[in-house]
Amino acid sequence: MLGKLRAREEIVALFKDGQTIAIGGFANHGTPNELIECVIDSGARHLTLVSNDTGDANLTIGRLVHEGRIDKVFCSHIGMNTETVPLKEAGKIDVTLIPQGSFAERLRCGGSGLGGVLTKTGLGTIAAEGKQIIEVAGETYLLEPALRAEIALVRARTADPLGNLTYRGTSRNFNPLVAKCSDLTIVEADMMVELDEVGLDHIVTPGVFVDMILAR
Amino acid sequence: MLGKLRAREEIVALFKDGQTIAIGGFANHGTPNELIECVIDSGARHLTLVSNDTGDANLTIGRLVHEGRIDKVFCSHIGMNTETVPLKEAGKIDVTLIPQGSFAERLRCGGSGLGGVLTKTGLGTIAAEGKQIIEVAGETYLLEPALRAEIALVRARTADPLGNLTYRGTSRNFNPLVAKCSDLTIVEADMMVELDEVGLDHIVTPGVFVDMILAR
Amino acid sequence: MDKRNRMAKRVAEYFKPGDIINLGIGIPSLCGNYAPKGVMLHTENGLIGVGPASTGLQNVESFSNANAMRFVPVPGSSVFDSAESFAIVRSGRLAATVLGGLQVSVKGDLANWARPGKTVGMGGAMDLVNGARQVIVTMDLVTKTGEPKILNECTFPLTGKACVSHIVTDQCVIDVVPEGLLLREILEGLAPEDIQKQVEPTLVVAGDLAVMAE
Amino acid sequence: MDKRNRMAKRVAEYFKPGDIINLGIGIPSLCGNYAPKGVMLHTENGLIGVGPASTGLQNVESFSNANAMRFVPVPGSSVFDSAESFAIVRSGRLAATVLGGLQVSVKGDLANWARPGKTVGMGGAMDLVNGARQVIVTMDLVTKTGEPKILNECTFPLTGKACVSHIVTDQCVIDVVPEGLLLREILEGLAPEDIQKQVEPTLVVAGDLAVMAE
Repeated sequence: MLGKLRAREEIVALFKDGQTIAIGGFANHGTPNELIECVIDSGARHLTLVSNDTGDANLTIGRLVHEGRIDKVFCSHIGMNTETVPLKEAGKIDVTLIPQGSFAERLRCGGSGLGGVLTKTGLGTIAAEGKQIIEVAGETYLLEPALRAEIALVRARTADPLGNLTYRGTSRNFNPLVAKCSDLTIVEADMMVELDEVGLDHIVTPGVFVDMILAR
Repeated sequence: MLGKLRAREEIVALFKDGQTIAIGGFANHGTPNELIECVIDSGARHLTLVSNDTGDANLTIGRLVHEGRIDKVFCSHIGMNTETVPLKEAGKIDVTLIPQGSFAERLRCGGSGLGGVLTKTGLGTIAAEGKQIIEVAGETYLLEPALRAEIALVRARTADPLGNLTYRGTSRNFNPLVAKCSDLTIVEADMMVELDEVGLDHIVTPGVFVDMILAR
Repeated sequence: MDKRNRMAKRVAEYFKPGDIINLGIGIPSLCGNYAPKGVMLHTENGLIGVGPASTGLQNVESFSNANAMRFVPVPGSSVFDSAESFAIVRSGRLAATVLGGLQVSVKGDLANWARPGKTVGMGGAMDLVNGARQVIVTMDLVTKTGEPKILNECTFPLTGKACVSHIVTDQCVIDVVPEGLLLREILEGLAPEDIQKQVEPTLVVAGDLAVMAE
Repeated sequence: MDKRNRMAKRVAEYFKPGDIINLGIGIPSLCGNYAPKGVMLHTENGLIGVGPASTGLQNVESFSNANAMRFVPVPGSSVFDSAESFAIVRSGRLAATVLGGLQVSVKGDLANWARPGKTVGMGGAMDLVNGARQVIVTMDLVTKTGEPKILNECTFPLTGKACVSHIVTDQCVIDVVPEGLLLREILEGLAPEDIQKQVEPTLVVAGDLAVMAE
């Protein structure tokens, strides 16, 4: 039973300039806020962010925008963040907008050894620009390619020492997908539990996807 | 709150000659055995079966082969069933073999409004025959198209009146995928529970996918 | 009843018990108040069973809808991740999605997420209009400056093509049908010509044109 | 120790604490008995944490591995559906998969699921050899009738191309390397020539050729 708990300093030291970081959460809810502060404390810059949104100005994921750490974003919208919008319009942050369901599938593909999925979402819109169009059984689909990151930051409700995770309510959102899509997965859990405390049928993210858990 | 419980006679009456029926389970485990008996009692013939395997001879899913109801099978293997193998070799059952992980994804696509997924599994093997080869970001993938059925038979551990389902252990297997991939989803549950009895975070298949539950 | 609630109430007439519905922000978010018993609300961030706004100890981060409103789940709720949420959306499991609109075309194309040069994100709207069995747009018939929003062709970036089922406006109800746009209901005191002059395409007037409830 | 257990024990030397491993039927299924503490076993029908065979009240349908053996899950087990199970497989989360083999080619192609005209199904094998970080084949060096199983080209239907990492046989251990097949260990009393004459491709003999434990 190898422990996955890691001290904050050890986690802070992992972040480097230019990395691609995927972060769970939806509109400031279910975001790994302590791990986001670790990124800020690392001093890493020129990051590419993969997350559903950029939170509110200087809140949750928005902290990274506020601190000037983000060069690029892959997301489904930035509208809530009054700092991201002008940065995008000024060309200071490169934002790639992806329909939310396609964004979820792209993360899932990236984390599941799949190259992409075929969807009808976005056909005939600017979301289809630059994408392959594929015919299957007489139907037309857009090919949405897999999306991966170097580091994933995940917010869980509970984690056991092996990294088996559960989530609470709508805080689950993109977290189980983010947990799969990266080379290194780091978890912030509200609560540590013992092995089997939550019951094996209730585990949502198996520990095999988790590399480290923030100790606190 | 519309009840989804249906009497056995009502369910037996749904099966017709020539239908495509998807069935959950893996090697006789987690199979909806009472619903399989409903298919037999319906008298329906010339069925297409979509299931990981055909069980053992005259057991679980193998009951349908034994009773001569199956013309075609989409599955990952038939090797355990001493009745299916000679029927295939004699050309009496048309068997399409699909790698198990690709089979799971094809069901998931069929149930998720997706046209297919890209995988490397099966490249350079007979599993690639007749399939599209797609390039994404310089990598080569096999396109595995969505698979759907007309009726899905699902085995659950618990069902609530809205059809929210949980599963136990490895009886889960293909059941949550089968539950999504069909026009009509019928569930056999070991136990009926009240709304919220298992907790909303523990539901594995949301009731939105379930049309009917076998009353017993 | 104010205009917004009147429109929301009219939209909710499309709902039937057992339906699972997704509601957008603005007027659509009011439709839940008028839904028949047995309708459940889906929120794309991962739950079926959105209930009333929460207060006190129940006001927790873990039950928030896509508009960041905190709520109490109703009995029989279920939770899932974003991939499963959109599997529900794309596969036609939602009886309807209700959204605001910037423009709707005669063919039922919808533009509701961006103005030219102002693209801050489509969120889940493109999946919702692609997947829900009915796409109900509720919006004022014309812009604040009196420009038509129902057009021959949308000029703003599209959310989806040929996806709209019904348009519920402050003055009328219009269905998108193979023949074009069918005027089904108008407010008491208005004539079909009053509506026609505020839209670009030529409307088909229903033989059984009804009065829209005040 | 009998031959089968000796081969299984040798395979288990590739496992490290923390590894998640998938074991096929036959000799591979014995490898768990020799795995170091901290290794967990994945079964593709949807669980990590396969434990000992179950008896009595614990012998239930709901804990069965892919070979239909009923077991008791170990502490820290987790359950998932078949799609998630193969997401784990394809994405390289398994440290190794151990499988039997019918034929292995000099390039590491594997045929282990079918003989010509006898195709009863690949099950999960094609996904496993595509996704696991190491593919360990354990098989007798030759067939029961003495024909070589390590060939220049496989003649049986392939499970996967260029996928095999290690071959553990009853007589030797061979690694698949860019230069071809590297003979790493042989049983006491055998010479490299004894192995060479039982395989089709020319073997590269390791400079530090070791003795394989009896």
